[in-house]
Amino acid sequence: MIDLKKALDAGGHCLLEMPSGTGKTVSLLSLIVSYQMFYPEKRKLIYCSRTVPEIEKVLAELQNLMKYRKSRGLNEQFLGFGLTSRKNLCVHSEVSQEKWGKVLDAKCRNLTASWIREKVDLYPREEVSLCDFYEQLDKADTKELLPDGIYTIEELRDYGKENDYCPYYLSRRMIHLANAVVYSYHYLLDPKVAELVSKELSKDCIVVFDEAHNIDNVCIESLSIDLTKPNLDASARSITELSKKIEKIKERDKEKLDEEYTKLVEGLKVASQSRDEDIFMANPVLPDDILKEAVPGNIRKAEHFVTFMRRFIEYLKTRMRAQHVVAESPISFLQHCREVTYIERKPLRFCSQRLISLVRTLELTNLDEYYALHKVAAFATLVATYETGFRLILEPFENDVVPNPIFHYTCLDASIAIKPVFERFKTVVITSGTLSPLDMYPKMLSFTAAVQESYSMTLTRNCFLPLIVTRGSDQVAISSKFEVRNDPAVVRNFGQILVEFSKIVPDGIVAFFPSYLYMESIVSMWHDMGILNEAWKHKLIFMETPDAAETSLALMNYRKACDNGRGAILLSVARGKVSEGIDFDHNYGRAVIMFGVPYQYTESRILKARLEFLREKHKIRESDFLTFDAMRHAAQCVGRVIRGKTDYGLMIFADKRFGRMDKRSKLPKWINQYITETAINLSTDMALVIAKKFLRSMAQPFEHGISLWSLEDIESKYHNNDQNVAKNGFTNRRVSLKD
Amino acid sequence: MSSIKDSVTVNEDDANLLVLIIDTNQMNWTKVANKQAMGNCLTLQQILRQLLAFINAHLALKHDNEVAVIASHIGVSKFLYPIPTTRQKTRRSHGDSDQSSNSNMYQRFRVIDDQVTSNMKALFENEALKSCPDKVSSMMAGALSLALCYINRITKSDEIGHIKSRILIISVSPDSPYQYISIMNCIFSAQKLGIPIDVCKISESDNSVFLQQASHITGGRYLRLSIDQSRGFLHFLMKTFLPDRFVRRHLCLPGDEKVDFGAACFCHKKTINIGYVCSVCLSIYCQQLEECSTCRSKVTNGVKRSKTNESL
Amino acid sequence: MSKPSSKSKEFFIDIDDETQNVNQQSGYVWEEEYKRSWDVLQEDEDGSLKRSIDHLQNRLKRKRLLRDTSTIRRGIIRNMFLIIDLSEAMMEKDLRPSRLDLTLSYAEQFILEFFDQNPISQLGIIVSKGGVAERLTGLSGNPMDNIIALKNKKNIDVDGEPSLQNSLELARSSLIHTPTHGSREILLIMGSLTSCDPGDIYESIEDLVKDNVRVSIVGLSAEVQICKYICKRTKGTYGVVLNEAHFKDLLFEIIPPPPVSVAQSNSKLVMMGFPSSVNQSSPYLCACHNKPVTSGYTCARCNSNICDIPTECPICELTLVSSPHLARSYHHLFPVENYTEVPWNSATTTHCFACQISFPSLSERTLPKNLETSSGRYNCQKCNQHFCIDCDVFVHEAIHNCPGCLATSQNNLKSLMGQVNGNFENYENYEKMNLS
Amino acid sequence: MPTRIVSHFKTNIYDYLEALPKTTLEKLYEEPATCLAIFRLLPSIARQLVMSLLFDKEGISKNDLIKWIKNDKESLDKFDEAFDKLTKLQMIEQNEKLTLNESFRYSFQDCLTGCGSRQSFGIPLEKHKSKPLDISLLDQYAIEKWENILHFMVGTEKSNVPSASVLEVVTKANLMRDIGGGKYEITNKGFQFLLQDVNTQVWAILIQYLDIAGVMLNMNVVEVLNFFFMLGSLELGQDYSVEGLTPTQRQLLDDLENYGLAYRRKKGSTRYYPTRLATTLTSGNAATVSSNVNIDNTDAGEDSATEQGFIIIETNYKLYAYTKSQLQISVLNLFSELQFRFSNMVTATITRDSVRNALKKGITAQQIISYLTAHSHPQMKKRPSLLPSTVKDQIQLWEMERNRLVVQECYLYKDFKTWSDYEMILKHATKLGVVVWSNESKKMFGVTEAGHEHVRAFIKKKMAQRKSNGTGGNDNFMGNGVNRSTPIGYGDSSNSGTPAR
Repeated sequence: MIDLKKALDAGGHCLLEMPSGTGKTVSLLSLIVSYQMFYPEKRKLIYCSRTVPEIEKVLAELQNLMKYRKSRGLNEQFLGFGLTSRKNLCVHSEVSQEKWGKVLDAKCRNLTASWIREKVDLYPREEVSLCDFYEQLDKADTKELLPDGIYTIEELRDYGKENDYCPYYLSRRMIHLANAVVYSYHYLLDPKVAELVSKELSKDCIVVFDEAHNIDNVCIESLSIDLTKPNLDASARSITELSKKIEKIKERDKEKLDEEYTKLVEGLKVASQSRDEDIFMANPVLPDDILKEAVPGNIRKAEHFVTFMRRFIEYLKTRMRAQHVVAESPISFLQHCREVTYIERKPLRFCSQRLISLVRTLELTNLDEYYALHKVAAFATLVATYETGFRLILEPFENDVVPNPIFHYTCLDASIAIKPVFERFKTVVITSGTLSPLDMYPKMLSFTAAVQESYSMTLTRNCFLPLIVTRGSDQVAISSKFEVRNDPAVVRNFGQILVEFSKIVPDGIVAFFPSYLYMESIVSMWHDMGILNEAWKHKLIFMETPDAAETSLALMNYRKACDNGRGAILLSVARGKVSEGIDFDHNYGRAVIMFGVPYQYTESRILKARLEFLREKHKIRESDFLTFDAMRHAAQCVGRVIRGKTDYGLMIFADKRFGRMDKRSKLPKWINQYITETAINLSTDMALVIAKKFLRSMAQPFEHGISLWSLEDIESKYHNNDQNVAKNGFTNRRVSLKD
Repeated sequence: MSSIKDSVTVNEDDANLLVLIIDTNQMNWTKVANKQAMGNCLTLQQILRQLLAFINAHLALKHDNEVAVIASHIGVSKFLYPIPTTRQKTRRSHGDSDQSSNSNMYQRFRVIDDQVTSNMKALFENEALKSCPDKVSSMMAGALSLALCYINRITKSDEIGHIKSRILIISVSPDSPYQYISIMNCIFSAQKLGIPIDVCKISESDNSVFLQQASHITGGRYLRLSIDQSRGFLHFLMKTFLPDRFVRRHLCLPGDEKVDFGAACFCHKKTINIGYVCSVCLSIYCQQLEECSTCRSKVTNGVKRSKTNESL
Repeated sequence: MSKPSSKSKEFFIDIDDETQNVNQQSGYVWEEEYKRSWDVLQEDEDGSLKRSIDHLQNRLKRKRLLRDTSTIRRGIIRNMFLIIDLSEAMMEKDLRPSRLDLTLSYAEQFILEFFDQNPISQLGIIVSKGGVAERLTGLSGNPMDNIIALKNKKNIDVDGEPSLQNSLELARSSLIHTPTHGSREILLIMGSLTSCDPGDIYESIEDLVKDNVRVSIVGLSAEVQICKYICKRTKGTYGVVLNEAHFKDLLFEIIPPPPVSVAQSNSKLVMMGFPSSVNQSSPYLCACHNKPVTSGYTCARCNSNICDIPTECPICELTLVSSPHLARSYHHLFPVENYTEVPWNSATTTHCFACQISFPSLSERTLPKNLETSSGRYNCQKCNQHFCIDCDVFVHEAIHNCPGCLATSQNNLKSLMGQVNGNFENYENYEKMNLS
Repeated sequence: MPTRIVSHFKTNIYDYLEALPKTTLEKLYEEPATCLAIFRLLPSIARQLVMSLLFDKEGISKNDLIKWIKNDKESLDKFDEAFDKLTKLQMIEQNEKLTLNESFRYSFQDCLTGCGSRQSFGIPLEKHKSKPLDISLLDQYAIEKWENILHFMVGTEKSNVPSASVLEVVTKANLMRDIGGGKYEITNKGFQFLLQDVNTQVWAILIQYLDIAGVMLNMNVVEVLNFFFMLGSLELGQDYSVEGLTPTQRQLLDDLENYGLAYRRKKGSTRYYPTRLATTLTSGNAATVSSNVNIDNTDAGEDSATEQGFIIIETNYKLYAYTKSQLQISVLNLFSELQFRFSNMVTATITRDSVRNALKKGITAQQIISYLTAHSHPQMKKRPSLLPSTVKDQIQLWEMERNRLVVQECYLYKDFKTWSDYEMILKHATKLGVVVWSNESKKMFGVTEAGHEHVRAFIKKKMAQRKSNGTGGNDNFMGNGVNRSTPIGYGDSSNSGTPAR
């Protein structure tokens, strides 16, 4: 925490690894809040988390904290709330019924888009439906929209319902007033979104990325675009649509177009003042110079633009026909493009803006139909904008058989997306349970951390036990290495581990595999070997599937089985939903078994490209990155089992490669420190013995085991002191200031 | 009534620890004495002399036999021997006590006898005890507890399990009601430890119910001497109580006739065969009540079982 | 984490210390090494070291003792079902000689001790295997019947998984018929980690709670959530064994009768018979086993012959006891108060009041300052006599009287009465009963 | 009377007493101390009997007494044994009623009640005059004296020749043999002697001494014995005055000093101290037991250490002895191979050869075992079976394997003419049960000496018959008939002699 404070004072970025389940969030919040509260310029806190539930959690924590502070007699006005998509916030009667996020957005927009409302003003008789929540909001004065306090998403909606404000827009409007905003990464990273949501955030905001272990991927995704054949066809269609519309308008009122034209001439300033409702249209963060420039002549006229687009799309289509994989840099792509279609680079760059303005002038509604087209436009713009750090990959076949051409435009450099964030804000805190090795992140995200710390966990009792099983009882080394992964001996040994542990571990066991494919193949083999039946004797078995619904059902039953003493095993995948979001505390996860090292699918071209890039740019060796990536996922999975100090569980790494130093060293410190020498090279039976003992001793009532005044208590106390000191310090200072 | 007979195996060359509990309630002794026909009068002193002889006999049996003597007196029970004293003190005491006249007595005998007599004298002279609430009873329970503790310690202290212990009670006083529970507790723990409790009750008529149970439950000997028998007191002692636990296996000793534990109801003190027991405090009554007079707990009457049985 | 580990050492040794006649001495590994070092210490004549360890041990000995001696009501009359898991998991060898064998032998000891401590209670046995529960013996007051049932080989072969729900239900179904004045308890020895239940076990648990049945579980392998829940819900205890010795301790913790809140314990007058013993030269058939016997008792009501008491008359179902049996339970009603450790400054006595062993005296106290030692004296609040640690233990574990209070004039009556007034007004009752 | 070396002193002294004539016993019984001592030698039942008889003058009939015994086999046997001993020792007089021997009864009563004025428990002096003697010093003295003798026997260099009287006894007891020129060498008995525990050794010597005393030094045996027993009942560390001792006993005292049983500051001082050797005379296994019974046991000191035992044996025949004493080591050397020697302990192994050597010296396996048991380390005592059974059994096996052959004198009948003759005679012999060995093919058999006469008689008779019914034929019924075979040698050396049954 000291470190964090330093960072804040220094106004530098910092990188903190804190074990899961040790009150990471609250300790962060408490310090920052008290920090904010003290300094006159109330630095805004922006807390980015990954999923909606996590956002909820954070808000809850925040509430407790504020309650606590109030109880400590300092009552300050503090506004904090969560921001999330319409889907979660909308209170409109029918709109909110919508299941599908995109559609919902569209519907909402149809009720709220600027021109529609203008229309209402113009022809009152013509009856147009509007979202009255939004209207209410619009009428109200921003100042006293939302009283101070902490609002969880749920509460926000309630509030909205009560005084007929649209919670979504409400929150959007309140951002600049709030002291703390909690939302998901994208609002900050995804340029399209970021532009509107985050642009009015002042520089001195304190940004926290929680659970940020795979922030780099998020960055990359936010800048990558995949074009499929269907996309292109759709966009082609909408082009024709457009042209038709243009024709119509030509007849109806010519001047509108002209006026737009002139606008374009004046430059893009207009675009920049696009109104908040039109998130969808937001343009990617462009280098400023471009923003200054005016739209090149050859696409200023609407019909020109349309034809231009058509041409481009055609071009893409032709490219799609290629039978072999193509991977090229944007430059070469443009080169080729120019040769074939005489499309210059510059106009491409402006595609998306042009499209936006066009759409507005045409006052199109139900924009979701134009989604594809916009994708293409965005694609064009991006291609034209960045030379480095990107790659175009054309894969004609889906995993080399099914002809399903995909045009990947992938960002290789995570730093691009996050760069503005680092530049804009004084302090960015990146934290997670698993960030080791720490130096990796600064490299990939190309920033300099003022502080980077990995905190080891100190526990009342060694409440988790990492075991590295390297060989089966028959001494055959086990590994998920590609060569041996399907060797029956190995599979049997894996099975053995599963069965044996299902015997001795009570209630729930979670088992992770590197990938769905591998899981399926192994499970079927186990079935043939009769291993599953063996395991069935002791526990029920559930499987995670790519389908979210199925999985959640499986999860539910899994929990049930754990509760009523039947015991259960959950087979899941290292990078799957289970491994990220869901906690297996207490009896839901007494043991986690990692079958093999969860490496990425190395054959993927995108990955290859990325590796290559990393090597070039950051001097990170592929192997290093791969292991790093694998281990952080492993750590994630394993971290699921232990939540809080009353909890305990086994962590079993079943792969001989885990034994190696290079792998272990990449595990977070708090896990590493409990890996004893004896536990790094075990055979199944040995592991069993140790595990048994462990479980027995863990089952003993708490106070028995270990010194009552545990290091943990001391440390947490030390935290509190720290904060108190901070607070007191502040208060005193405040007093002195007053005098 | 399951009473364990020597759970532990005793060998011929085991050492024996005899803990002798002497009831030293003068009142009762004098009572006894008065009961005597003239001539053969049995006073505490005589008894004591004979007991000493008995103790010596016990010690004579084996070189490594041990003895402890506890007085169960009015309102107090006390160790007469051994009295722990620091080493050089014991020496000195030997020194003091050896009048050369005594030289025709075995050293060990002498030491013990001297200590017992002197301590007992001290006990009688102790004024404090004269002012004690009840003069009739003696602190048997306390004495037993002490004895058990002592035995417990001795047995713990030799790891080869060489020492076998037993308790002998010489009692004259009637049972003190107050001590019932504590005596019972002692008895049961003695039973657990496998320590037989021998009882020699000197009284004209009435047996001591407590002590009878004691010897019966622990597999000891119970012997009641009517006064005129008690002339040959020493002889009885020798014959009945001297044999150690090994020899007993081969002797048939007097006084193991069956004892009946009749219970008496709390309300009218009359012996009953069928009674009602309070489920909370286990006190016994001869008929249904609204409230247990002992623990004052309201009785939800209508005892299921008994009803069914009445119908039988 | 050296400190904790050492801690645990201590804790465990104490367990082993006071498990009398534990048939196997194999303690815990770490305890082993502890003992060894202790021997070493004894051999060299380093007084101070030896002392410090003495002290250590004393602390451990006592740790066990400090139980609450507040004279609360206890369910003297108990009805208990002993449920034994006979699943395949019981064949595990991780407890010598095997979970099953050990369990059975302990179960036997348990039953004996149980009846020794609670003579007028009843106990039955249920086994659960292959997903079903089977009643070996119904509630009965006779230890032998139960033990015999356990000895019978065909009762104790293992198979399949146990069923928590079935066995609990079965136990409950017979327990609800027991009169309310007795406590209803279930002791479950669970080797398996899983249980196959027909329905929703939570409902069964609620029923148990409703009929205030107390369930205690001893797990042989690891902590199972549902067990923990059951025990918590039914106010029972849940323990997982560490090794053989610990197993025994967990079992025997169940033996002293559980305290009952005055509210739920509605006292009743139970009809009981005090049979007279018979000794006949010619053997006759006993009503309980139909075996010819020569000595035994006759039921106080129907005069049928019974070979041993306490039991329930097989003919007229009258509970047959003898007054000593009742007496056995008394010490539960009047526990001895805990002794308090005597600080050096008031350590005036030279020897233990009870066993006459001489205390360490201040003079020869040569110790490193850092570890404070006890004066080895323990004081009874009532009679202010000092006792040595062994006696302290012995008094509280075995005799259940304070020798001091009983052996000293001043406060013997008072203390006795005091003891009594704790609970009952006219205590004299207790005595009259045996002056018959 | 030959000095038999036996495993335990009780039997030792007991035998001796049994042998004594009634009158002597009578005299002995006049001393309470002696009574006590002898009493303690009795088996427990016997003691019980004595006690029960002690206090009635008129006594009871034997049948009544037997009523007192449970009538199962075991108990009755014990009773008989006890009774037998008592009578042998003249303690019980059996006329129509059983009574105790008068003098015994009186003096034993005195002993218990402390009446009488025999002063038989020694006359202690008042402490105040002299500062008490340190016990450890006494022990030291005793050990030194005693071990000196043993050393001498073993012939360790440092040993100096003990006094003449001692030598005499030792030779008399033929523990050592005089090989001229004041040179002595140890005998088999000597070796066995070494293995026994101190107590037994002492008694062995003392009894020896008694013999001599009786014969040469013409001392009064009774007085001597009395003195011994008195010593046995004295208090260690207490000093006693010589007054009240008969001249013989005073003389005796001087000798006993040589053995380290008694100690005097200077020759002819009127005050003497009994040493531990003396005080433990009558109390068998006292030393080990008393040490943990006494509330505050004073015995520290070398011999108590040795009494405590110092030997640890492992199942692998390894032997660790925590001792400095040259003596013990050389004793160990008798039956084990020493390996290493450290300041305070030696290691050795028990091997077949080492044991056989011992056996050759005439030491029995039983003695070795009892020695090991007697001296085994407290640690070992904790274990249920004291010695590892493997070792124990093996030693015994080794002994047995030496005595595969037993020797029996017998008459050999051979050279029968006809098979029938052979058969007939043999049948007869077997009927008599005197056949030791027989062999069809060789037509030979042997009969015991006892049987010989009968057999010969039988043969004569047969011959006579034949003669009478004049079957003529040559009369040498059995060629050169009987000849006596006297096998020599014994043990495994014997290739002669007849096979054992």
